Amino acid sequence: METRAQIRTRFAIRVWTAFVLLLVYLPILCGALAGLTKGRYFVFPVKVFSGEWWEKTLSSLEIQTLVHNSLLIAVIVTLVSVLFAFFGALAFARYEWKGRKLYQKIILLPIFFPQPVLGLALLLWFNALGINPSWMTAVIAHLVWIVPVVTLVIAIQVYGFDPTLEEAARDLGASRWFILREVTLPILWPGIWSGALFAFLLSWGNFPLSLYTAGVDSTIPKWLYSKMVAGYTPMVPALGTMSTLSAAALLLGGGLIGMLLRRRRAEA
Amino acid sequence: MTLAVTSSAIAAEPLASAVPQAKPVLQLVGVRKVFGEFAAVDGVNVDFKEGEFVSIVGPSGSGKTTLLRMLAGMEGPSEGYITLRGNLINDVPADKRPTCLVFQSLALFPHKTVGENIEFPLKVRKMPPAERKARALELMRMVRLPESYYGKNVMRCSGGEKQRVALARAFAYDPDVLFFDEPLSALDYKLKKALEKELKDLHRVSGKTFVYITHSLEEAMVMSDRVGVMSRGKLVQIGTPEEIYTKPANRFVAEFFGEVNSFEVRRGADGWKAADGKALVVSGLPEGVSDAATVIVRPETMRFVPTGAAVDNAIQGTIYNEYSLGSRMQYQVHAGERIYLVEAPRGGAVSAGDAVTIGWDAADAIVVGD
Amino acid sequence: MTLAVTSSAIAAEPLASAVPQAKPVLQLVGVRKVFGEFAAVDGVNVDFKEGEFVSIVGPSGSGKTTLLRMLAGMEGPSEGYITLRGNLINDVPADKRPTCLVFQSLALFPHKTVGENIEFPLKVRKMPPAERKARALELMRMVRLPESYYGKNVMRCSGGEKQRVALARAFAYDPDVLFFDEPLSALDYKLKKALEKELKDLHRVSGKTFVYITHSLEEAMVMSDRVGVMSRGKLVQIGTPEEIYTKPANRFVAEFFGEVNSFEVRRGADGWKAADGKALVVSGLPEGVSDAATVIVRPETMRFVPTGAAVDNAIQGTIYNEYSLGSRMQYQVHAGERIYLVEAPRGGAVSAGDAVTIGWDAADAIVVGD
Amino acid sequence: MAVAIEHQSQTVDTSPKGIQVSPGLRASGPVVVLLGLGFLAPLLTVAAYAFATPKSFDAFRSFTLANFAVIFDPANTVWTSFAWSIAYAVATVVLLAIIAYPIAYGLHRLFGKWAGFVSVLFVFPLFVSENVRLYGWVLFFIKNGVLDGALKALGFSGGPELLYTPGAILFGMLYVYLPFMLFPMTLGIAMVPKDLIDAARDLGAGRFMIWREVELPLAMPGILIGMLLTFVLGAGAIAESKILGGQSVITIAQDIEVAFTYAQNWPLGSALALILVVIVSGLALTVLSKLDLDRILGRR
Amino acid sequence: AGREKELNILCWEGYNSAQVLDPFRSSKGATVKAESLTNDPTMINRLRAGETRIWDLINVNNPWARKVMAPAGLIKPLPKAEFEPYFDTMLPQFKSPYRWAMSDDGKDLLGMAQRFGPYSFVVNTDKVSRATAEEQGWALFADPALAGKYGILESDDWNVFGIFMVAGINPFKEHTDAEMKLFSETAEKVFKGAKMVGDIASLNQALVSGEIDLHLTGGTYSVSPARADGYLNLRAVTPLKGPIDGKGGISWIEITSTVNNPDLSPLATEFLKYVQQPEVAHTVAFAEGTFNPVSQMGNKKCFDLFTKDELEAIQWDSLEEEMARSAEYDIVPDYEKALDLMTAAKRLRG
Ligand SMILES: Nc1ncnc2c1ncn2[C@@H]1O[C@H](COP(=O)(O)OP(=O)(O)OP(=O)(O)O)[C@@H](O)[C@H]1O
Ligand SMILES: Nc1ncnc2c1ncn2[C@@H]1O[C@H](COP(=O)(O)OP(=O)(O)OP(=O)(O)O)[C@@H](O)[C@H]1O
Ligand SMILES: NCCCCNCCCN
Ligand SMILES: [Mg+2]
Ligand SMILES: [Mg+2]
Repeated sequence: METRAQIRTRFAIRVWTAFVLLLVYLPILCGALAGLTKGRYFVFPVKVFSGEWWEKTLSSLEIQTLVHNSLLIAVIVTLVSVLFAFFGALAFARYEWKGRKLYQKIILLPIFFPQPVLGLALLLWFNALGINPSWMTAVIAHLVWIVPVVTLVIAIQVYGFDPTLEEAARDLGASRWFILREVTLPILWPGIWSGALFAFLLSWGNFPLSLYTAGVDSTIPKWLYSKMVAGYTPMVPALGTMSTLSAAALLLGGGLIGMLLRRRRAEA
Repeated sequence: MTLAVTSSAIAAEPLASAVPQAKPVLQLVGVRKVFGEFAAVDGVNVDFKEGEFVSIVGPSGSGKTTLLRMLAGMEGPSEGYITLRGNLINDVPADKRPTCLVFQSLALFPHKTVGENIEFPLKVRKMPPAERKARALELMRMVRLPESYYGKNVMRCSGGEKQRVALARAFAYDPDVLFFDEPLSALDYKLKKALEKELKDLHRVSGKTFVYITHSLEEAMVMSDRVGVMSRGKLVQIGTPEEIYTKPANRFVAEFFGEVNSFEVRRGADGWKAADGKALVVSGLPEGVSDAATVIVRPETMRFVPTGAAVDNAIQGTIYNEYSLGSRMQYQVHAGERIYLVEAPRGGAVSAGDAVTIGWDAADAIVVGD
Repeated sequence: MTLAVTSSAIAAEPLASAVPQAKPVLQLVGVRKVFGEFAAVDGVNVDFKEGEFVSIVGPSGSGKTTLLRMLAGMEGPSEGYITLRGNLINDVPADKRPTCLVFQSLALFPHKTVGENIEFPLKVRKMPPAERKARALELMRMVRLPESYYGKNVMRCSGGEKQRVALARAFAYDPDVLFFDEPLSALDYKLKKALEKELKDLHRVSGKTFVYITHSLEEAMVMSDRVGVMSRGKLVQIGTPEEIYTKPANRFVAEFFGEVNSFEVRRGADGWKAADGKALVVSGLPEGVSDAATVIVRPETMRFVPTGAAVDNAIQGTIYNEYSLGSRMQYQVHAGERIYLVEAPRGGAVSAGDAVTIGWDAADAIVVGD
Repeated sequence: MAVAIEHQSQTVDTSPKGIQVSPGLRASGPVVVLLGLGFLAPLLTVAAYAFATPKSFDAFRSFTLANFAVIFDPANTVWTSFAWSIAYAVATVVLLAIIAYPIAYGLHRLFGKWAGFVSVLFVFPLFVSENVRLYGWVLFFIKNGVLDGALKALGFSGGPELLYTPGAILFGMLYVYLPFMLFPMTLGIAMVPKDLIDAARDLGAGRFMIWREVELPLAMPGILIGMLLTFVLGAGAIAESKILGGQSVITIAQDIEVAFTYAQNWPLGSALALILVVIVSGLALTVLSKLDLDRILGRR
Repeated sequence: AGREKELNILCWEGYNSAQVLDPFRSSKGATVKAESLTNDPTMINRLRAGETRIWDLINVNNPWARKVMAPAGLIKPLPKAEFEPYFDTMLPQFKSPYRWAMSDDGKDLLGMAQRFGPYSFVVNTDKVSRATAEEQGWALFADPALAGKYGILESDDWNVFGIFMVAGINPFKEHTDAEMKLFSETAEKVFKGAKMVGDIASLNQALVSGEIDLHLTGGTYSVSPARADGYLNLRAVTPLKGPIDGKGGISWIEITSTVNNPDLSPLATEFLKYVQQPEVAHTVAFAEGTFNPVSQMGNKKCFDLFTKDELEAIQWDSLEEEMARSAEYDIVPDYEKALDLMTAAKRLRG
């Protein structure tokens, strides 16, 4: 059922989405250009192009270490926070229990907190407890801030979850774990996926918490920040372009493989 | 056997008062379920015997679904005791009970296909996929779903198709006790008949206990060993279909099984008298009924009395209206201030506007206490 | 009037070809709805006349809901034309049609109370809150919901309560044409009766057009001006209840209205003969029926023939089984290789094991073409 | 018989005995423990610093209200930083809701099989640090940058002067926080059953009515959580002002940063941070309690 | 124990580069981690929060070691005998005992000096000639004609000095209320007139693009990358005269100290010696990012490693005179008060 008004709305929404997407990519494109110019400073139209900064970035051992640290932290944070937040979201939006109202409030507090202050305060505690700051302490710091965010994101979908489905599964003899795997997880999957994405991105891009809690294990955002403030080179935007491209390759590649697998399974 | 049902919650010594002869599989003692202020189920005492087929009927909102949810372990009773083969199971969760409920809301898994929904309980118990599929297809045949639906998205099925998937899923689980909450309500007459038969066969062959909510009185009558009638959270009567039909515990039960003709009566020196003073002939004096009572005559026992024929009770009137009920007709007969209902086969000699005599035999009158 | 239904989609000049005598409110010409490969509605042609009450019946999955969804504007037809008072409305969205559908799935707003659900269409047309509430309470009375439910969370209502809220919401909207998709399926007998009456009254008083899907044949028969029968996406017959019942277009329709006794017959030189060679007496020769046909005898026109009484067709057999249908009994009579069904009032003299003669009158036989 | 049953019921261990932990409490366990260990301690530390002697490092060893006195001194203009940050946060929330809603709606209802691809297009750039993305905008807007340079190359007199203004800061915030509105909102809108929209339309409701009465309330969890996240992030924003805004506005996050760094006045920074937490949580929780999700969704 | 093979350095940009660290790593077979931060106080925060147990070396600007870290016990003295001789090969002004390398009482050697530079402001000499800039000095930033054409580097400690200088007040002494009032008014005016406040990358880009013609706070450290890129029209300027005992500019000297780590790596002192080597010192001067003079240029072996372009990038031609015209960065006695006033002034921008 489509009226003319609906067709117009549909068109307007398409155009709007395309426009916003264009804006989303505009600075990325500017960065890509900057990363390919010869000089450090950017003038448009670009006079001389050069692959120098890409080469330097790719061959830099330091950046390899930074990528490694950032990935390690982000992957662990993603896994742990999705696990915690999944149950956290059930407690937030699914179950009715005594402490729920209070819980719904405390869980918000860490995200209300300015991150640099949280990072510094955590650093004070790690040291008071005799824990040497390292990527592991950064993981904990990230979790304190990211788990509540991911909990909220997953909770959105939990609000739409029909509890009678779990009841029915239970009634059919399924164990808690089986229900989780076969009913709850697949139905909440979009929320979990979004939550995981949030977790990864928030950790991967985090500067203020890592600044204080990663100890000697520096991360990409810390490096980028110091480069921006003192010692800027076009390696900064070059690294940005590479990140976008790798993410695109990974996500699209993953999506493609997923699609092929699904198709094959459907055929089988 | 009609169980005398007391509707007050039993406070002390709850279990001693109801010692059943044959060991019941499920026993409810003083079971109440309260939502906020409101008691959805209000002091139910009943035994379900092993292998029995019990139907539960009652008006919308009378607590049938709530009762079944408690039996299945979806909800704990606010008060009272539920025992399974003698063990208290108030707090035993659904997956630890050998029972299964076909939900009124169906509760199908929206992300699974028809086949996957049906196979769910089989997957739970780790049946190999090939075997699972074979069983699912078998069950689909049983509920008359075409084989091609095996891979169909369950949310794309029609209302009746969904209902059959829910049924098949419960059969796949195959527990000792099955609860059905209006399982055939969305099916057409023929399919309903066919599945009623399947259900009945399954019940007979398996020896399982079935508790079955329905709004179809025919279903309740045809299929059950006993029928329970609920009203406002209370189980007001439970007994064989015959008992419920012919010896309703009260006016509510009598009327619930269809529109009836009823007369407030008082026993005077010269026998039962209607409110308007007319003497009535009723068979025997039922026990436990006070001097004030109600006499019920069902439309199908009320009949047109050919002129001059003998009948225990007769009323003169005019046919005011007639309806087709399919194979039968219903007539509204105007007499005095009142309208009486008479049901008769199609093709009778009477029609609207005719002056007729209607009446009933003493043996067909039902006397109830309120 | 039984409409001859052609099931092929009409390609060219679609609207000119079917000029109705009485202006129909809704007209469907060659309407098809395809999901993937599958045609859920497959070439339906039908007119609904202004002020008519049409019931649609048909097996589960035959396309009833899909048909109604297209009429209400929830779904566009894949092929064919839908006109409203002569205007093509294929692409007119639901809110621009003077129609309203009571969903099979109810589609109640879960975040609103019972009252707010019912008031929704009133809010749409900006009725002041006080008036809205008064109207909602009135409608709640009509569907027999207690006033206290006004503020109740609609998701906390029982199945039947929800169904009534959905009904009241549609009444609140009060459009010219109302579509009902099994609106009373979750209600008990008494309530169903009461609401059928309300619906019927509303229909009569308002002069609106009702299209009503039901699985209750009784409902279809009692309430409708015409009954349409769907099968596999096609509307196989539409006519008055009487026509459908007494002159089914084919065996499918005949059987759909209940279990029947049927005989494959051929017309020989000496009249109709059953497959087993036995001569049969049937009344008249129906038109449009080839020499091979099927004779249908409904269980309620099949009867026990007292010894020596005259009957057009008689069969000897033994009562094999008997069921109670409430006020009536159904008997399975074994004769030769077959089982015949006989329906008779309760309290007849026969019972299982008895040898009986059953038979039917020529006038009661129905001859259909396949 | 009563005795018998009670006796038997003890022999069945299907009935869970002992302390009954509600599923909600159990599910909240990991998060509560994490926050108990990882957040309570820092919270206490910051609180202790907030009440410590100004410019000292004597947390837990001194107690004074001096830091708050300084902040609430009428001569102190730090309130303007609070005001700016809250105003930016509010503007970000409102504008992003308007910007993201059509996209979220499109992702769920219009884009069909392209929806996955379109939403992933919004994701790729997020792998780049927000500083770098913001700097990309500097390269776009700056004199002889992409916009100005391109316009000049096309013969125009050059681009508009947008950089280093309060408006540029808001623009940057909209840019950086868009995903935090878009994704929760998309999840929320996906929760609205199509049936209900059909039903509302069928009952005569127009687009706006359907939106207000059905889609909006049912998508509320997603929308509210998107708003909450963008509000909190907006209130703590700093990079947008530093990179795109040329610090044409000082946000409260920057004041806190200065207190901890250049001023080496941790007690003041802690007090500011605590006040920010109180303001943000006060505002957010007030709004949230007005729009109680549980109530909106008919859970209670 | 067991830290023979690891070294952790907290430093300004440059020491964390591969060019500097890799040769040390391979020669010692050690794991060296270096983190570069972009302001002194944040590094001090890390140590204060307890990271003294992590870091072995900390590299900050001159007064912090002597006046803050040593009194707070965050760093520990170097073995004087081993390290004092290095000062003798440095540029003349670093001759031992070098004030900023010593404790207040002059007893302990607190760190080693390496990079340094003048740090007043930067101009685009195409727009404001070097001569005008040196002549007019800080007054440029009070010139209404230049309002909206200058930027300010985001470096609040340093900006406090700058504002004092614009106001014609010596920053490194106690100030009267009147001076503070003048400071405050000047700050308001200077910040109000600034087109932007930003980091080095932004300001250099803005200078190159033409968004601004000059910026307050900055020197060889900040402008050298742009000069190295060929923008020789951009230049750090030290005014000819000014309020600090006649001196017109301010300079900085980085001091690298050993952290008061209970388990200090033996490689800490090794590294300090390593960077004194001429080749390494040159590498430090021209590590990626920013380019700076180093004290080791006093040693000819080191100096000869600098190419002409490199010397041009760090404005070697005028370095000596500019340093001579600069007072050394020091602690401002009423710094907190001035910072508060300046922060308040910044808020008036919005
Ligand atoms: N969205 C869909 N996608 C695929 N198939 C569909 C879809 N909707 C309906 N169908 C199929 O179309 C057929 C007709 O469905 P419809 O809901 O109209 O049946 P119905 O006559 O209302 O049945 P019931 O009495 O069971 O409600 C069914 O076989 C159903 O499985
Ligand atoms: N969660 C709940 N909160 C409040 N009231 C409830 C809840 N669940 C059920 N009720 C009320 O309890 C009563 C019994 O509900 P129940 O669902 O058991 O009725 P039912 O007999 O199954 O009715 P139906 O035949 O309509 O399905 C109803 O009045 C209903 O409104
Ligand atoms: N943010 C830079 C301000 C201070 C200048 N010092 C440069 C130092 C390099 N050690
Ligand atoms: Mg129910
Ligand atoms: Mg249907």
